[in-house]
Amino acid sequence: MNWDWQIFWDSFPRLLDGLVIALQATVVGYLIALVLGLVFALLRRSRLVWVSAPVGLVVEFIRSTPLLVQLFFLFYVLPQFDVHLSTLMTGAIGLGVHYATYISEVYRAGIEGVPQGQWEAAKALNLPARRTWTSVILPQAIPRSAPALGNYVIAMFKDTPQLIVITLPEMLTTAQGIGSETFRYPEPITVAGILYLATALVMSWIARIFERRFGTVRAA
Amino acid sequence: SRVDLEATTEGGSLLDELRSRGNVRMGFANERPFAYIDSEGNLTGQASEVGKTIFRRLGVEEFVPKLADFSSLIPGLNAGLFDVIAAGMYITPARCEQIRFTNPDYNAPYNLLLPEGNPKGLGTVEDFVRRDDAVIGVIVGGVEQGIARDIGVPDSRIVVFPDQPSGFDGVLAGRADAFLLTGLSLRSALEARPGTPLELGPPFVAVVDGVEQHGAGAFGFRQDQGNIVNDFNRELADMKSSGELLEIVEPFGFTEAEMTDLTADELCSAPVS
Amino acid sequence: MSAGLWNYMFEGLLVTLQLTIFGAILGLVFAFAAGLARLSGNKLLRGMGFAYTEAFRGLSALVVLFWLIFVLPTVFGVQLAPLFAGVLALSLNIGAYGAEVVRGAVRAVPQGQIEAAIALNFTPWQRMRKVILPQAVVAMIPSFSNNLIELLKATALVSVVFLSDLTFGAQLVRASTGNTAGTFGLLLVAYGLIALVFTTLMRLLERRAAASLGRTVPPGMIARIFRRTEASA
Amino acid sequence: MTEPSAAAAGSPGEKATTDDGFIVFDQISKRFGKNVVLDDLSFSVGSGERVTLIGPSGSGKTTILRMLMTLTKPDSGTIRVGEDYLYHEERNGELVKAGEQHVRKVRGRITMVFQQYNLFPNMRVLRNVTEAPVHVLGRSQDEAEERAKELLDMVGLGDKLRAYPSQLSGGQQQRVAIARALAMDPDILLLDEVTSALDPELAAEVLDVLRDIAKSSDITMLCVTHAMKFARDVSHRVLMFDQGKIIEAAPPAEIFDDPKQERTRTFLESVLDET
Amino acid sequence: MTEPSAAAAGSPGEKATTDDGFIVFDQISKRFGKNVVLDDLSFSVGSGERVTLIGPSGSGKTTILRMLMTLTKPDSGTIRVGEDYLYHEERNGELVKAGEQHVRKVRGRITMVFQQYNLFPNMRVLRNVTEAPVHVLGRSQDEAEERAKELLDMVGLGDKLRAYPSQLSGGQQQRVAIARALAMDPDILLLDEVTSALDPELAAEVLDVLRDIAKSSDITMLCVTHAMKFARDVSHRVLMFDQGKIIEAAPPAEIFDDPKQERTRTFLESVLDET
Ligand SMILES: Nc1ncnc2c1ncn2[C@@H]1O[C@H](COP(=O)(O)OP(=O)(O)OP(=O)(O)O)[C@@H](O)[C@H]1O
Ligand SMILES: Nc1ncnc2c1ncn2[C@@H]1O[C@H](COP(=O)(O)OP(=O)(O)OP(=O)(O)O)[C@@H](O)[C@H]1O
Ligand SMILES: [Mg+2]
Ligand SMILES: [Mg+2]
Repeated sequence: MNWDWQIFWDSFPRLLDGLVIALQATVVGYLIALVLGLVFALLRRSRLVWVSAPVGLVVEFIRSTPLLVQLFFLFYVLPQFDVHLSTLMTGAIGLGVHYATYISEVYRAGIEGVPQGQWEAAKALNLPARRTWTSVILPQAIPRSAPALGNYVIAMFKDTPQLIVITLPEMLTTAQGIGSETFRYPEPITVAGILYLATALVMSWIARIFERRFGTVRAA
Repeated sequence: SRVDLEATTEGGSLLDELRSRGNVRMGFANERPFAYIDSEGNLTGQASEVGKTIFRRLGVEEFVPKLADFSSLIPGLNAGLFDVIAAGMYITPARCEQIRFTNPDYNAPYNLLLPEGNPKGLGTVEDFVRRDDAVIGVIVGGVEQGIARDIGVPDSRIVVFPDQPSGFDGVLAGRADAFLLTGLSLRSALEARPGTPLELGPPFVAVVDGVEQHGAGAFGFRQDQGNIVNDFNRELADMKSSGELLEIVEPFGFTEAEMTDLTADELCSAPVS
Repeated sequence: MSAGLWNYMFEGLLVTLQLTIFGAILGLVFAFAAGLARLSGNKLLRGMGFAYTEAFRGLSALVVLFWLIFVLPTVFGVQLAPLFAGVLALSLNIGAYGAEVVRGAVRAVPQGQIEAAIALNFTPWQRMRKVILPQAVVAMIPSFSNNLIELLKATALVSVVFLSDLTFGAQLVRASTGNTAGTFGLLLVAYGLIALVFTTLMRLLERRAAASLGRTVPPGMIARIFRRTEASA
Repeated sequence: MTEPSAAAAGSPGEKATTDDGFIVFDQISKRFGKNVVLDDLSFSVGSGERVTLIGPSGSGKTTILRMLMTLTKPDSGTIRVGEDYLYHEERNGELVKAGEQHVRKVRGRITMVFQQYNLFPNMRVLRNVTEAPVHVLGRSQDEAEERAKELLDMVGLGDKLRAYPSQLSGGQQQRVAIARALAMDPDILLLDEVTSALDPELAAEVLDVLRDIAKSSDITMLCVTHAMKFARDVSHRVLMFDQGKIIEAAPPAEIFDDPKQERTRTFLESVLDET
Repeated sequence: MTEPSAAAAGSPGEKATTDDGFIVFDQISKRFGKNVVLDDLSFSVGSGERVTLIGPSGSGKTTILRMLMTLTKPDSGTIRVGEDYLYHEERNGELVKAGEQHVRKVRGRITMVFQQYNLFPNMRVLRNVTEAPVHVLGRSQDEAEERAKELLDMVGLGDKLRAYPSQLSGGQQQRVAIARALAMDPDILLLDEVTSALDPELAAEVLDVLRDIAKSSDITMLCVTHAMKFARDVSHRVLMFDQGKIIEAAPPAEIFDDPKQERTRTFLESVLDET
């Protein structure tokens, strides 16, 4: 067993820079996912089949193909069609769109979790569709979705190592870089692993607090 | 399903193992013209073909290609995932501490891969130090990253691509303004993509702190396998003097100019940049 | 594309399928072991189950994979065969998610069922085996089906560390032909189709299992595309 | 409370017992899958009339109310409310499928109280009651609140305006639901087993409130209920359903004391027997 | 079915009305959080006696049955069944907390039928009934099946052996649950509002079955029910609960026709009033 503590400790500062980038990508990506996810969820419920079906197709397709490949695609192919995004934006958008497909399912479950009786009561009061959504359904659906939404921030953060393929210098890329300079891989990779795990644990702790605060639905 | 890494008699017995197994696992990074999968799906390239010839001379007839990221070649070799690095890897003192190189079979200058017309007018690595809007692309785990850094390009303007094709796509996509690699690699890869709006800058020898950075490539084995390295060097020397080496590598764009008499020992002991 | 290149894609496909299938089997073992451990009365077992799920849900499979491939050999002198390392990294990861599914499904079995089993004087083990698990397993299948797709997608990670899976095969083709858009487009479609096959198979399984409890089955991937619920009127 | 129903019904709605065809079901059929629930059903209800629907489980009572509330569509037949058809509009003298606009207009005259209350859990009691008047009828916030307070007072919940539904008992929730429905000033009020989710003591509270409303207004009411005493007390007419047909229709005194049909007799026996 | 209960109770269990202390609750207390549900409650039931527990919602009736079934533990006090304590064993003359082994032995004499049936959805009807006899009592498969068929015939479900619970109506499911409980040959049968999830007609079916069983065996029965007619018909004694106390205990004829307590009177009024 050989292990170089010097390199282990020296790796931290550079990897912390990588952590910052990973967090930036996560935050921006998550905001995209929250909004786009709701858009997906609502469009998929459209009564117009020519809206709901294509959106459904796209969502299912994105959901069932690897993020890694989608990132490649965004990073190398989009610019060929004259769409130019910074590397960080590409990463955030890749994560955001991918996770929007999951999050749309979370919203869907939240919306479907609103009892049928609530729709019927809204109808019995003749509330218009818009009002039904904004004052009856969504205010109940979103708290219902809150716990699962929290889980997806963590899941998304955990997927940032995949940004290695689009040259975004997050932690694993940095660790590999340190590795190819020093030819010592175990130490920086272990540090990266520790930082990922620690951050994810902190995130899930925060998510649990949020869940307790906002995730409770008043029973009717 | 474990592989025992603690193999060892003095100088190693790899060749005997390979002979009895009948094949050799060659690690490469899919980089033209050194070692790559051609459009027929076969492993070929300068390093591959030289390696195959020498192994045949040593009595090993079968070749198992093992593809990896360039940066994963050394750890992969040391992790026992393959037997030899046959990827035209440059000899550098730092690498010599990790693996044992054979003598080099070529020595090549660098070029920049640029978008057609070279809109930013870039020529050498130094230009990237001066122009703070210029981003240079390198390959992950290659020596070029270190060179660019040591010459003074800040990290924020060095983009690290996972492999050579990504470097090409990266320049095309505007992810980098140039891609630094040996002219050999770049020329050969460009040939494979006729019609792409990319061009090569003039060749140059990078100088770091007054030391010339040679692009002299060789085969790499694990540190404890001195015996097979000696056998390899013997055959290589033979092929150099007979001219067979040049014959093998000419189809890949190599010329007399890239032939070299440098030795691994010389390159390994060069002052660290 | 030449036959030789197709061959790389094809072999990559086989590796991807192997990773998915073996990863799923091993992942299932981890999932049940950890999920049931977390429900156990034994504090130590519960703690181990908890530590495992928290750790591996918190770590990207890619990090685990790097560790198995680069750290294990240099530090401990043990090199796992790459395919096995891939399967192990993926299944440790998916197993942690599966453990939550197992735990959730077991706990979701209505309390009344357990009480009925007590009223009939079954032993704790009989309760688990005859009443709880048969119902819980049915509830697990839809989530497992999602996990299987997650796993399939995660197999693409291994291309970053030596394993010549489908994505890796595509990278070769891309390098050799220079056709980046075409290759990645093809790749996305290929994953989409494999996922479709997997979800369809899982759906059949789900249908059979749910039928035995007289439940209705949610729609499959294709049906989901066209799904629209009554309520949205 | 054993006064005969005829007398009870007498007070405000004397005219109501004459059926002027205010609500008309004409040849309505409905099936769910292979299960034929209603088969060619026709009946009508007069303006201001209070009708109770009774009958065994699954006989289609709820389905009738849900159709009026446009929660369930009939397969064929027409439903008319006042001058307008519910699922159809007249265009160039022909009946065609009604547009959303038309349905909303007709639905505006009707509202329903559900067995499970279906209060909006995210709104306080007061807002539950004002939400629709403000956003559907276009009342001002103040006006709506004033009326809501009046109604909540009437059902005995004047002190619960700021509570959330989850903080109320079942009986209180059901009374809020009734106030919410009445706040819409409906012409027609539908009640579907509004007490059967409540325990006997809470149910009595709610029935009392309904009895008061029935007697002090001339709203048209259709109720499904198992509370035979209530049916007897407030309704002008009782319709006995079996297998999607009306097998007997008569004033409560007649139907409870001297049913014509054997099926009605056995049904009433089993229900009255229960406790 | 209006014969007075005294006569009805007469047939097999004449001796039963004498309380020989077969089941004994001694100073049982139970609280959930701050809510004191049972406070120092003592009562006993004789062997073969059929006792009905009535009382308002939340008065602790279900809790009593659940304690006997070992689904809810008392905070203090003892419960004895025959010679044995339920939650305690005697060791060296002292009462100590019982081990799983002991609890299972005593529990073996008792079984319970639930309001929500709780059939095992993964087993067909026949297996629902045979599973426990085979795996708990160690009967042979054949023996267990024969007895199960007998019992299922008795409850009128001889033709549903191969059905899954989800394919049965509520009343049918409840009858399977009764057969399943009887297949364990319990000394004590606990019934918790076994008909209140059913509609009136289905409830009548189930009550008929129970009435037959009550009259043709000398099983000890504790029932919680709102079906007063059933209570009157089959029980030897009725216990009226309020706020975790027994406020009145008497044969049904007495309690229904001439309750001593005001609270009993108002409770019975509200319940009998309901339909
Ligand atoms: N959405 C639905 N899908 C399928 N069948 C339905 C649906 N709604 C009602 N039914 C069926 O229609 C029949 C009539 O139902 P309905 O609810 O009108 O009966 P009901 O007279 O109100 O009975 P209950 O007294 O039990 O409420 C029943 O057989 C029921 O199973
Ligand atoms: N698991 C529990 N946790 C907290 N409180 C409970 C629990 N079980 C019962 N209670 C409370 O204990 C009290 C008595 O409940 P119990 O179910 O015995 O009443 P009951 O007489 O059966 O009423 P009902 O007629 O409504 O069934 C109630 O106030 C109830 O809220
Ligand atoms: Mg109904
Ligand atoms: Mg109870």
